[in-house]
Amino acid sequence: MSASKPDTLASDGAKTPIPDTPLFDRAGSHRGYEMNKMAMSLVSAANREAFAADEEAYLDRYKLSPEQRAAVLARDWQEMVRLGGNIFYILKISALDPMPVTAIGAAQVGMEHEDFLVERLGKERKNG
Amino acid sequence: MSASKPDTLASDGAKTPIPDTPLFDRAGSHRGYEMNKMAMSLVSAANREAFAADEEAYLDRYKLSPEQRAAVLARDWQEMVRLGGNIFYILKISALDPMPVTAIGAAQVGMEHEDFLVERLGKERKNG
Amino acid sequence: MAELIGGCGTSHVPSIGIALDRGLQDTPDWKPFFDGYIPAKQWIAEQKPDIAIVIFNDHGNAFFLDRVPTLALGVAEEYQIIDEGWGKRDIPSFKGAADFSWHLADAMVEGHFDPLICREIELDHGIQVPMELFFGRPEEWPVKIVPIFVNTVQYPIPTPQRMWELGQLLRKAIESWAGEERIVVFGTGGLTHQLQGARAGFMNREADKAWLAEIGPNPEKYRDWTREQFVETFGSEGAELIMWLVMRAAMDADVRTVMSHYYAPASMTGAGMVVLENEALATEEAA
Amino acid sequence: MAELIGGCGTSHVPSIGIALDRGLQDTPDWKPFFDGYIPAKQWIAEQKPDIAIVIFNDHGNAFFLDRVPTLALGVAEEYQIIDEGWGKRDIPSFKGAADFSWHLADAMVEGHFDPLICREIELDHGIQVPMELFFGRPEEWPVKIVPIFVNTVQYPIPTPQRMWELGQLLRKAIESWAGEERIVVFGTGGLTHQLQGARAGFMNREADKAWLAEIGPNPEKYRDWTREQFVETFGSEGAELIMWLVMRAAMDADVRTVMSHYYAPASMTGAGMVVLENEALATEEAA
Ligand SMILES: [Fe+3]
Ligand SMILES: [Fe+3]
Repeated sequence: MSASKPDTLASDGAKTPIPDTPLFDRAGSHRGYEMNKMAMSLVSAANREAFAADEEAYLDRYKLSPEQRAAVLARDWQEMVRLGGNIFYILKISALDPMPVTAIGAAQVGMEHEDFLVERLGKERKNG
Repeated sequence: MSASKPDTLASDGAKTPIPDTPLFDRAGSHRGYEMNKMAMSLVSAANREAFAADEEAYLDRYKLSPEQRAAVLARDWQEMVRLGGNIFYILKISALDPMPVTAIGAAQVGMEHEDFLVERLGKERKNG
Repeated sequence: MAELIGGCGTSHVPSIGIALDRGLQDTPDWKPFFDGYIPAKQWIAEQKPDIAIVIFNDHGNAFFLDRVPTLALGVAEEYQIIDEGWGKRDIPSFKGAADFSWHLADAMVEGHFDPLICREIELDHGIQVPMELFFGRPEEWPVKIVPIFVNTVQYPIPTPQRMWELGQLLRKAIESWAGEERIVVFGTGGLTHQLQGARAGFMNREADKAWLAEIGPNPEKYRDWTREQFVETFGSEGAELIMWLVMRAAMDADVRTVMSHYYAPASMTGAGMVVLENEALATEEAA
Repeated sequence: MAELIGGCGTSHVPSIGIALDRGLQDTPDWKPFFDGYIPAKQWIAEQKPDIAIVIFNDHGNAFFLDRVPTLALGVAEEYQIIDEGWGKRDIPSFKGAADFSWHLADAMVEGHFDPLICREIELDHGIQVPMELFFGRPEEWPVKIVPIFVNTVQYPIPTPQRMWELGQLLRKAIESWAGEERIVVFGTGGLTHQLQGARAGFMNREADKAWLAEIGPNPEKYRDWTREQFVETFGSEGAELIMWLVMRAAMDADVRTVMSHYYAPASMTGAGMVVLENEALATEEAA
């Protein structure tokens, strides 16, 4: 890629695709808005308690699509991102039942966690 | 004033005074912060009702200085501005017992309303 | 390519909206003011713009002092009317030209502007009143809007030169837009007013009239002014006039002043408007 | 006149903060990473800066998508630690260098930047972690801060060239500041990481090491890159590295790379730092 190439990475990230790299652009931000808003609300301890106590009821407070709702309930990270979830927001959902961000990364790729750590991140295999 | 004069009108408006013209700068914004926040809250109908029902109790929700508190209760517009009130915020207090903005202007100057309308704004005298 | 059909400058005094709400248009205080806008309404009805880009300032309604954006851009599909403390006014909400707004967001960021990008925001009299003055009180607004918010409340406010640059960028964004829409640009605010301090009620009819006469043919004069000059000449709140420079800079160097109107005082403010067309456009239409 | 004592680039990965919270510094996964920062801590303890200007991005904590500032500037007297969803971390709040912040607000607006000016805002790991890496875990932070927030979450994000301009402006603001403070500038974020999509876990150790080696002597290379190049080379979240360009542009053309450190992966991220001093300063001290 040469420096003289014009910079076109704008609100329509899809216009200049970089392989396997979804950009959080206008379309994604729009698609994921309610789901990300719900996730953002979990920065409040009271909201985390309400979520933990009754996830279904908590989700009723927001206008998630049925697909988004199912993805959140199933902690399907790949699907959440596909439906407009942005990692920085949806990560807050993971605080409720803690899991490492690398496991969310592995889910993005559809790999086993251990394989992801070794093959993508270059760590040593622990359970050979 | 020549165009070549450097533009120094910054967050310290007092540095380049224009006669009788308080600029809402850093110091004013800081001084008036809580009073303006209280006034801003009156954009909600519920808050307006609470304010109307019991002004003293409503003001307790905010950290006004005793001087600011007295100025608000007395609808002393000149004093409110001196204490950091910005017209666009404190104007909302006037919605509770409606008065024209020109009367607030007159209060700034310390003139009778009618005199202000005639002498400053150039209107015809009605009650000659 | 989208077409820039003209640029309008206009006051946005809240009392104008109140006068409309109370049906005071034909009272002696208000009739001369509103009558002056009749040709402007005719002009815009004939021009049939699809998009109105409106440069204005929020007056402590959508933004508080906790976080003051120097420049903000609306990218919403819809904008609700905000309650400024007197209840929500009974006028229609605004539809946003969201596609153009995002195009403008891209152009601004690529062109070294740093807007606050607003997907959810309500609008105050700063934009309501200009729309009412030009479009009356329709059931639905006949244009979609692109709101551009400029901080004119808390110092530092942007310089006249920055406003000019923003107008130039706006023009480039209009010209690089693939849509076929007819676009009008509004610069709003002013004219002379000062609401605070011992100079409250300051009126400068001469300066107001000079502004209306010169903003078309001789805008460089004002572009080169300091912020002090705006405050001194037009009053502390009259410095809002810097926002007309965005509109003016979006137009060609050569414009025709199609009409202008002045009335003072509207409430405590010198009030009026100007409608500009690019000379090239005027010539083309005549041919 | 204030003195610019140096520029630091550093990762701000949240897992670093978590490792500190859990006392994992000496575990095999983390020890090599933290050990690399020991000289940086020594350097800054000797330099005794009074003010740290920190360029970072909020990660969906202080800002939601309703209103995304392209650039924001903190002007507060104090900044609290924000709850990112795991509870508020037990580290001290930050004191703001409010006088310098307002000076910078003036310089930015006068210099045609359009910041969101923030008087009330809480800070996330993007600034916490760099402070912890350089200053450890004191009872109170030994410097006052000036936080500069850059949008790197929602597109459009600012261009590398705009970041460079911001650094140049920052330098001018430091030089025009009447105070006697010793000032350090931090560019934060990166290095390689991608948290989303099928390329998640992307690591580019070669590019990370080249960045650390070249950001001092050859920054023009990166200044001239497109945003695409940053995303492609460093991953979608690794494009945060544009923020180091602000720090780099605030320094002289000729700098000395006092130290650098690289470790990967820290969690899912290439992690490390660089400390730069102006050559002129280094020469002066040696004399
Ligand atoms: Fe206004
Ligand atoms: Fe980050």
